[in-house]
Amino acid sequence: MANSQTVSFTLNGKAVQAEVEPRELLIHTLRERLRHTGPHIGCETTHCGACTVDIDAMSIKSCTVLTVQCEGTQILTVEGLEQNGHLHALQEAFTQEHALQCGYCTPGMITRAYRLLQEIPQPTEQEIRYWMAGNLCRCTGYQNIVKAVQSAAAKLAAQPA
Amino acid sequence: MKVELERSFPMAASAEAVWRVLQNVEAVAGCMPGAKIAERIDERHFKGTVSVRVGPATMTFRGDVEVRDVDAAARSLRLVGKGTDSTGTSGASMDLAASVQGAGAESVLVGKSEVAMSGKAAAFGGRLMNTVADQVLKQFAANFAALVAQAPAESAPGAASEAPGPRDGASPASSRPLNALGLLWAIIKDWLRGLFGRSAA
Amino acid sequence: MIPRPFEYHAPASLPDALSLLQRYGDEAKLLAGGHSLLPMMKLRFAAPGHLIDLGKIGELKGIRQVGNEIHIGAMTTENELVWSPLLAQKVPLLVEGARLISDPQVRYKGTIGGDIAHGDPGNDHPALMLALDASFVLRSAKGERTVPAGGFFRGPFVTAMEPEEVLTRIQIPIPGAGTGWCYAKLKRKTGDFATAAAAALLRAKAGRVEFVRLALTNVGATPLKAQAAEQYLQGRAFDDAAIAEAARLAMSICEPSVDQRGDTAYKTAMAGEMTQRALRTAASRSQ
Amino acid sequence: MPDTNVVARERADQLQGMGCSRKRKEDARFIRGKGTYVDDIQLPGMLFGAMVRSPYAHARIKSINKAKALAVPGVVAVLVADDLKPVNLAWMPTLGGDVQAVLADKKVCFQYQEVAFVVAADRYAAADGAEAVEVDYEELPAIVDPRRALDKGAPVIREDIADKTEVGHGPRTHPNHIFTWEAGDKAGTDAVFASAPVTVRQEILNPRVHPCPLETCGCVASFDKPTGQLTVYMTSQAPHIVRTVASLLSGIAESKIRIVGGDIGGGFGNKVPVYPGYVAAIVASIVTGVPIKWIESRIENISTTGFARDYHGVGELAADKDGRIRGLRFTALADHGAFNAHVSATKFPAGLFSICTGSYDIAKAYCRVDAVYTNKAPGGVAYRCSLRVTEAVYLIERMIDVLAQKLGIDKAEIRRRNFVKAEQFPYVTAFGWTLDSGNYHQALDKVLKAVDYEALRREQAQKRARGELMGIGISTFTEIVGAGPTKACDILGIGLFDSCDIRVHPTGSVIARLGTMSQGQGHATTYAQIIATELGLPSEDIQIEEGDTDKAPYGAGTWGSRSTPVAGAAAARAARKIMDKAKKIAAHLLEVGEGDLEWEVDRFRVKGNPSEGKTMKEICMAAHGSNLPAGMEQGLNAVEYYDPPNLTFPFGAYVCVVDIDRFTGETHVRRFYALDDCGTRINPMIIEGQIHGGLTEAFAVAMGQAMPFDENGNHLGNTLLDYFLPTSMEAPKWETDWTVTPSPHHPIGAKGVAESPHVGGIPCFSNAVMDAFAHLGVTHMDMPHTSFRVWQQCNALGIDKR
Repeated sequence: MANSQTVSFTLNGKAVQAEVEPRELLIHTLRERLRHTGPHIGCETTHCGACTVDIDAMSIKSCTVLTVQCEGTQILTVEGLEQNGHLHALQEAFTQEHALQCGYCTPGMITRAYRLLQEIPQPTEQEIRYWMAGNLCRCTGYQNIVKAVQSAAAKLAAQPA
Repeated sequence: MKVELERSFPMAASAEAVWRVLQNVEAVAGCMPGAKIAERIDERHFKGTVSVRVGPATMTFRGDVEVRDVDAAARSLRLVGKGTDSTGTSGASMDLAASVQGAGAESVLVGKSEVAMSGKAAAFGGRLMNTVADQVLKQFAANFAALVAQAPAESAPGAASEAPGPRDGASPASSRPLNALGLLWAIIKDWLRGLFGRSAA
Repeated sequence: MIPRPFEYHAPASLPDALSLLQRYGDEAKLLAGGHSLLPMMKLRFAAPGHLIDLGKIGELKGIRQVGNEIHIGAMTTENELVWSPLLAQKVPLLVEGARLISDPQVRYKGTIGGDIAHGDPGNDHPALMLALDASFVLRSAKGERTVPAGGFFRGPFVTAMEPEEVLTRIQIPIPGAGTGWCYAKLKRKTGDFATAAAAALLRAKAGRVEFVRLALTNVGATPLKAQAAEQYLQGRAFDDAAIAEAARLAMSICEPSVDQRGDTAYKTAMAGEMTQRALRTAASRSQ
Repeated sequence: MPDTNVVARERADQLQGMGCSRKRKEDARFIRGKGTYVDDIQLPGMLFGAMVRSPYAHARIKSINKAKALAVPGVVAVLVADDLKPVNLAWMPTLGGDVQAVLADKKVCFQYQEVAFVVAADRYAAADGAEAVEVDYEELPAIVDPRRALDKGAPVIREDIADKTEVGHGPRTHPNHIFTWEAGDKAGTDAVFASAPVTVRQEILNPRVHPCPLETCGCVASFDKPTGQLTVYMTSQAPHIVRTVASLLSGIAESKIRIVGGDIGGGFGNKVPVYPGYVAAIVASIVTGVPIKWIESRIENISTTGFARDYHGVGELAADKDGRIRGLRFTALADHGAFNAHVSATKFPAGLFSICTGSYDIAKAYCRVDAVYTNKAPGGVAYRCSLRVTEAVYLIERMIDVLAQKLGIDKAEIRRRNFVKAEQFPYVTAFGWTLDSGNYHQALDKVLKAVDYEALRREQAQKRARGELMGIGISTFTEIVGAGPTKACDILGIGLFDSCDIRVHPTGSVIARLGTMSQGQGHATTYAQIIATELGLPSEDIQIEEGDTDKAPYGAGTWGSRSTPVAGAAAARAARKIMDKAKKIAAHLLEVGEGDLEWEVDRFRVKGNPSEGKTMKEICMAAHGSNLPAGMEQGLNAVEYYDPPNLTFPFGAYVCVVDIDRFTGETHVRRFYALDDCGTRINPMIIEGQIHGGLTEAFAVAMGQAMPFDENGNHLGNTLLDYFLPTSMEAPKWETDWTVTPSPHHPIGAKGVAESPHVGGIPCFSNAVMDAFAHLGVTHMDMPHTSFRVWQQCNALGIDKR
């Protein structure tokens, strides 16, 4: 591979390395080299949000980031939300509130919502709609997604810290 | 995605002199903004490129330039350029009819251009074709004026009736890449706008 | 949708970035947030031979107050602007503007410097900068210079920056106490550019306009400073007639291009409407 | 002794059968990011394919030079039309009775048409290779406006069939003409119009839109040379039909072809047709002997695969002074693009357009559709509806408002006056459809009461007095879904039946396989609920499988809301076959006659002796043992191929309230109340989710979606920046409601629901926007109602000035 280089970062808590060309996009490294196919590809103009992952505590569209930019970063994908056999409250809530249908936007949605709840633990409906607007869904009309984020927020708030 | 425009440009030389220059087909072809004549097929056909560079965006159209309808009596000819960009995803064509009018030391170059865009170029920038066509003509006239200015004042008798043929030396404009206000800037601007709907570079 | 191959450079310091920029000149492109450049590269409209990533240069980040000015590092992200308590207190116009830019994910990555340096009249910061009388600090290997926003935007994607220069800092004079603000933006949907938008600062005393700044987004080849409208309002009683006339003056300088958002008539009318919204809201926030 | 009824109810709840809001089985993998979509598939040695596409809408291909592309590192092969001819695959049959170029043969007929297929080691090399293919085009004049297609001397788009007198649907009158289809009583209808006291006429466009599922189309084709087995993982809503087409095309025996649907990221009609990319990938795999992946980009998806609508309609109604409609005359000019690739039943080239009499009792009706070729992408798929039903319902629901405005009759009242009455069902329409069941008055009255319609009209009057724009839209639609009776509906000769194969295991767990293909509808959950109730076995133990043609029985797939009406019926009937056998076994075990048994939730009981009985689980085990009635085979399995006697006709009543800013044209949907009647409700949670989604897609179509072209056929809006997909900020909030009017001919009385909100929602939004301008004499504006276009109306009326 022309002028390829080794990039190291932490993926869902595990140290990983990838040998990539500078032009390789993170979404392709995650999906095709590291076999994390949770993040999806829905467009090429950074609009759909299906490829959303969490990089150093930021929600990022991984189709618009070069893997070489991620040297030394902490990356979280939907695959990393389940902790020792326990689903994250958001994962539970998405099922309970019927916040997904075809499931294609779901990993990006949940990963984005995860970061949102870190920054705004108890968002209002309008706040959820505003802060989730970078993720497109064609199936649900968002109404149940909003409900799911709210119920997950309530559940997390109830948990002893 | 076609637009037509007609403009007149005063020339600081006699119609006769301007027409002589106008028949320097290869050089005149080079007056097409941003154009570069790469290869001469015959006296009427050339291969060349038109390159555009604005901000971070670059595009190069590869294609043919043909000289048509050379009319010595009317002092008019047509330059027809057609090309596809290097990625094969856009097409561009321009039909430029140029004629020289007027008597005396001053003359007027009348240019009529039709510019058409296809593919991504049209999808993301075609709506600004008017501006573009206008730019094409202005640049063409400016390049041509420069060509006229550097042309030898006198010429061999009967030169005007000579069959048009290529001469040495490309036009001063030929190798000049387009600046930001040149051909197609508007299109590029809209690619950036239309395509890359983002806020920060 | 894959970029062409290129060399990637991630300088750790500004001097390193500047020397790389000098070395590769035309071949090089600066990578800030990358949310304009990378999509262009993916669609192969842009194919720089060298990409110089400014992401690792700490000195280009941060928001601080220096005297009567707010200094913002060029690599400060939109999201950092949105959440900045200092800006919320001193330059709320910038917070309101940043909140209306693109979408949440893009705001984590997109930078104020990239938005400005790109020179896209559709971007929001240029008009905000004009309204705020901001100035830009440009560095090159040769040295540093400061350019006022007023003279910075030359044409679509054309700015006063030289190829070997880097925009390092944005300097914004803190608006006087009691100054009202508003960024009124009409867009088709989240993530879209403005159909038209207006940035306004306004301070009124006893019903008269004491201070006003007004700038427009995406209705011309560059962001537009609505000077005639400003001059008209200056010292005048702030009433419906004055607002309407200011809007008319603002519309008179618009030369929008036609696209899927609308035709010239609509975009010009919307520039006027956004001007009215921005002025009214700014006035209501003025004390 | 406990009250047996209470106990029975508890046992019924434990089954999680029909009527309960059971959580979805499929969610478990999706919320973990463990779905298996086609682009997730990686096979050993797999190569990646990329398309080279035409920048021109109409051009001759003078030459194609592969040399530079083949020199690109990683590029393995470059396929062009001439490479496909030896294997006879340069052209493929469409589901519309036409043929379509797999790779352009000598000329391109629409922008972004497939010209060459580059196969390379990965998608990066493929992209480099595609860019390096040099194609020399000679541009030709393009036809973009369908109204120009049949002009004398119009450029001939399809030279390959220029002298064909028909392309599957009757005689052609022009090289660019595809078919003319008509239905109803023309003479009788004309007579009604000639004598009617009132007539109205309105040109109404259903613009070209795209279903735009979040996942684009794609496939992984894997041909195994030693076994001659072809496996194709693909995004298909109809895997079995695709397998048949693939076999007809390639000559490979159908039994050697395996189509696997996997998980699909939404379809909405976009994933029904067979696309050149699939065929190119299959050929490339046969040629190279290794698996080939082809995945569309979003630009390719919007520009080339499966557009919908593009119906240029004219609506006419004839009525009495009191608003009673006496006659209906609808025509449409259909733009099918460069190839007739829309998905239509052979006998219905204009789909089910003749449902256009809607919910109304109209004596005389006539409709006609003329389809033409243009230099645009082929397609004309059914975007979340049965084919051409959205177009039909949009026309009638808009026209009845136009009539109401002309007569000054309230828009709810005029509907009441024209509804088919509850006692008229089953009702045969003027076009011959038998509406199975309905109660339209009840539905509308319930909705009007819920939103306090009278109060809304009073508020509107006050607002109008103040010069403000408020609109109240009503839509009382009737859908037609569940194609369909095979006597009426077939594709390529294949009847539109569907199937279910149920296998009950000794322990009482079940695997059921069906011929449909979920793209998010939740089949794994709802089919299990049907079977659970029918068999008295817990839905948790019922495994549903679809989409793998090696496993599932043949079916026509999931589109046109046919899954529940057809495959759902097959599931119920297969289960009943099992129950018949189970009852015999129970009687045998209990040593009583079948007549002495009664069924209760999950067991047969002996009448008059409640303690005596056999649970279904006991019967399952027994069915695999030795103690069976004489001559009975072991096992408890059944297969049902269901050919429905009729389609089903879901209906609904919607009300939409909008506030419009006359200075900017911004339209705010203040309220949307949707009542749907889909007959028996299997899973209320999933039904409501489907309605939320359908309404949101209707909102997108009505308020923003359209595919703009310039006069040369250049696509001017094929990215997600311009093509409107609402985000959580734009999407309105939905209020849902229901009535239940079971279908008399469906085994469980269910009708199908997913498409109703799309079909019924679009006219509701338009009617609301138009109603906001009704007092100003505006009768119609074409979709989409963007701020720009609404402002243009305000500007034309001079109401946009302060």
